[in-house]
Amino acid sequence: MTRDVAVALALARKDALAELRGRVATGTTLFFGAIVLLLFGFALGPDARRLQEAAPGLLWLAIVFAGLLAVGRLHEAETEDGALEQLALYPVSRHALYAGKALAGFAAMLVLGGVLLPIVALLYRVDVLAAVLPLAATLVLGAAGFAAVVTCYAALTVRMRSRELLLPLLVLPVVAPLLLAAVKATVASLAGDPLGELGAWLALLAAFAALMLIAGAVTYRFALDD
Amino acid sequence: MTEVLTRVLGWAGLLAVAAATAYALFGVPADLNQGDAQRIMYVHVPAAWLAYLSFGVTALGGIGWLWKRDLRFDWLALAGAEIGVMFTFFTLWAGAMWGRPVWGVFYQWEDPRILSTTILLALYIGYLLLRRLTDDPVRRANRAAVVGIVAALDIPITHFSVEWWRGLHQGPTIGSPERVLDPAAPGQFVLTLLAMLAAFTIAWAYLVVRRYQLAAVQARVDEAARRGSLAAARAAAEGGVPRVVTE
Amino acid sequence: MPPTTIYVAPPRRALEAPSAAVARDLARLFGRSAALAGVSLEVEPGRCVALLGPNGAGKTTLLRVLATLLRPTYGTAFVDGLDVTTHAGQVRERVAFLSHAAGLYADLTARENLAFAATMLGLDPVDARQRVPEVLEAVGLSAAADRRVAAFSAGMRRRLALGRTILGRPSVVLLDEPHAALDADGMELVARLLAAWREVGVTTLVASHQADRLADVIDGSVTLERGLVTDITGTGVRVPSEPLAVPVGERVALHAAEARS
Amino acid sequence: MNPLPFIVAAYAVIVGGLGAYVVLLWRRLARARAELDQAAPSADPPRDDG
Repeated sequence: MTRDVAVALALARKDALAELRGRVATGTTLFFGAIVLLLFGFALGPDARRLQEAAPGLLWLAIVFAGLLAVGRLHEAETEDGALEQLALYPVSRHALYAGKALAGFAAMLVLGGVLLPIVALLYRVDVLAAVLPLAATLVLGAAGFAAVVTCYAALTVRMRSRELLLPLLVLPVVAPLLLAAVKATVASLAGDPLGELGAWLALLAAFAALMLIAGAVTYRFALDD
Repeated sequence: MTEVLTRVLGWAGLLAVAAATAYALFGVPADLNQGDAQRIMYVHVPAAWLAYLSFGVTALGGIGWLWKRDLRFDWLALAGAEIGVMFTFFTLWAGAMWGRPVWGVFYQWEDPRILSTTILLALYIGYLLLRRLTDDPVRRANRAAVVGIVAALDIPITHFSVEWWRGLHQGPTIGSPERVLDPAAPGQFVLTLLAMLAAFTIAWAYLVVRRYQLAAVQARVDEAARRGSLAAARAAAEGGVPRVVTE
Repeated sequence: MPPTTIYVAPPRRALEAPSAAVARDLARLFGRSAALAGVSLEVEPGRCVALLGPNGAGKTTLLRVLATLLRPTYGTAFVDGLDVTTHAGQVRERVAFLSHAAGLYADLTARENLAFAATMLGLDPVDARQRVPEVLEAVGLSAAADRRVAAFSAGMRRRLALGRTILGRPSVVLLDEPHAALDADGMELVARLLAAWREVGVTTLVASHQADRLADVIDGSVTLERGLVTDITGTGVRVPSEPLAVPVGERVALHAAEARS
Repeated sequence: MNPLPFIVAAYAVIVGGLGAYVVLLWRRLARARAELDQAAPSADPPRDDG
């Protein structure tokens, strides 16, 4: 068990280090997320009120799209020099590998959300400072659930030729409830939770994350080893 | 023997669906509130039930494969997914046909069921697509099982989220599909629905058996082809002198 | 002048089965093409055996099956008596595999790469701190230890990957074309490594299409052609003694008889 | 609104779809079985005529 924790942490730390050094994925996906947010603004027109109303949905769409690239990238990086093969060869439990990869994905999602949220605040003139705590809770739970699903599916598709297409296609329907709950929680947070429904949405996000983490941990070895 | 039973099942399904459909269309009287449109519910509800049943089969097939490593479970999972996608489409189609005259729209965003059913369709179309991308049976079964299990877990969460999304404090939509199963509904309506459910379930069972058989035969074709190419490779490698490959 | 001997830790666990590696009628198909068409061989523990043959003969596929990376389509493979498909986890505890690709992280330094591998291989952190510089020294990369692998030449990557195989304490080492991209010093390094492994009782299986490079260090060799064993020479490797489900053919049996006599 | 066209459309697509799927399954099954009959002999050992 302690060995599993050490393995998971080492793997996540390695991914973080490589990301910080390389800065390819983080930089690109952040830029991609920002561009998406800007384009949503164009698509919806200059009406400030409409943008404010749409902001939570657009924020989470941007997080989901950019997050697919960021978390998928963590597995893709392993294939560049055949590292995934070595990873599969280490005498470590597949649960630990999943935990490490999911942890790295979770961290990437947090960075993504942490950067895109202020961008939304600036672009769409949304006051996020008043609701920092509930927004942070939403982001943390949403990021956990998202990373749990994408990590598992990325291992599944990483060796396939059409992975760039297949990964979003498989993941997006699965994370539909997460998107829904996260948007609703964000709306509730920003409005000061007038209906008292924030807790229910956060609970749903937590349930999603917990269920998908378990499913991912159980099935990851079948996704990783062919 | 199996073939005889399968045929009996097929005939039973055909007769049952024909009889129940005829009764649902011409026998049972129209609903007081919704009029004849209510008749669509008699195919809509069985389609939805069978879609869920199919995806249950897919999830169980996936679990069975990962557990027992027996490819027959994977064939069953495939049968469930393919037939489930068809019934999910039927569910949406019947829902749209019912929604237009009753609600005035084909696609009612406020209705949670329509949304979650659409997501369901997307989930399992992805599953079928994934299966097409590899022809190694073990690899395909592994990948499909992962997706089939995750998708099945996703169904209840999707259901709840969409239900709450419509409004946490709002009562059920008036004229919702439950109307036919309402205890207050006349017994004749309930009986018609139950008959349709039973008839379509028999037909469904026949489809599952046949689809499973198809997967089994295709697996044997693939296996024969693999054995053939292995024998050919050996013959070529042995300097053109064919070697006997015995089992 | 590099040192003439190299320290290699003895295997973590001694092999328990009478053979280090066994393949029985091993076949692997990719689509409709057979990379292995029915290979049967048995490698004795502690030996150094060369796997020879032209490109596309199935050498890499055989090594990958033994390393648990590829599932056999037909037949079985065992490492230390453990079936590679059903006991993959236990096989991984015994095997080190040098693949074509170095499997390194370009954004990490050589030292960080080895430190990561040490954690994954289950080395104690204190041991790892001592062992990693030792290994870097052994493969001649001490001077480049804190440079990122992205800046390494193909030969340096190969050395680092070789270093990873001695970082853990495997009982069976599978090397796929270890000489590729190496200079004269590097080739010397491979030779010394092979000698050191034999010294401590590690079984090595080396795939190469340059038989002459290995002539001095190997006990025996197997030649593969088009996915079948065509020749077995020397000691340490033979056709499995137990009867086979699918006979490989008299030709192999004949070679095996020659090898034994 | 007259629901009749919608009822017809709903039943036609579902009952028709089921029928079409059954026919499709039969044809795929027949083809696969024919393929199997064809493939099975080639899996047998090739004749050695010397």
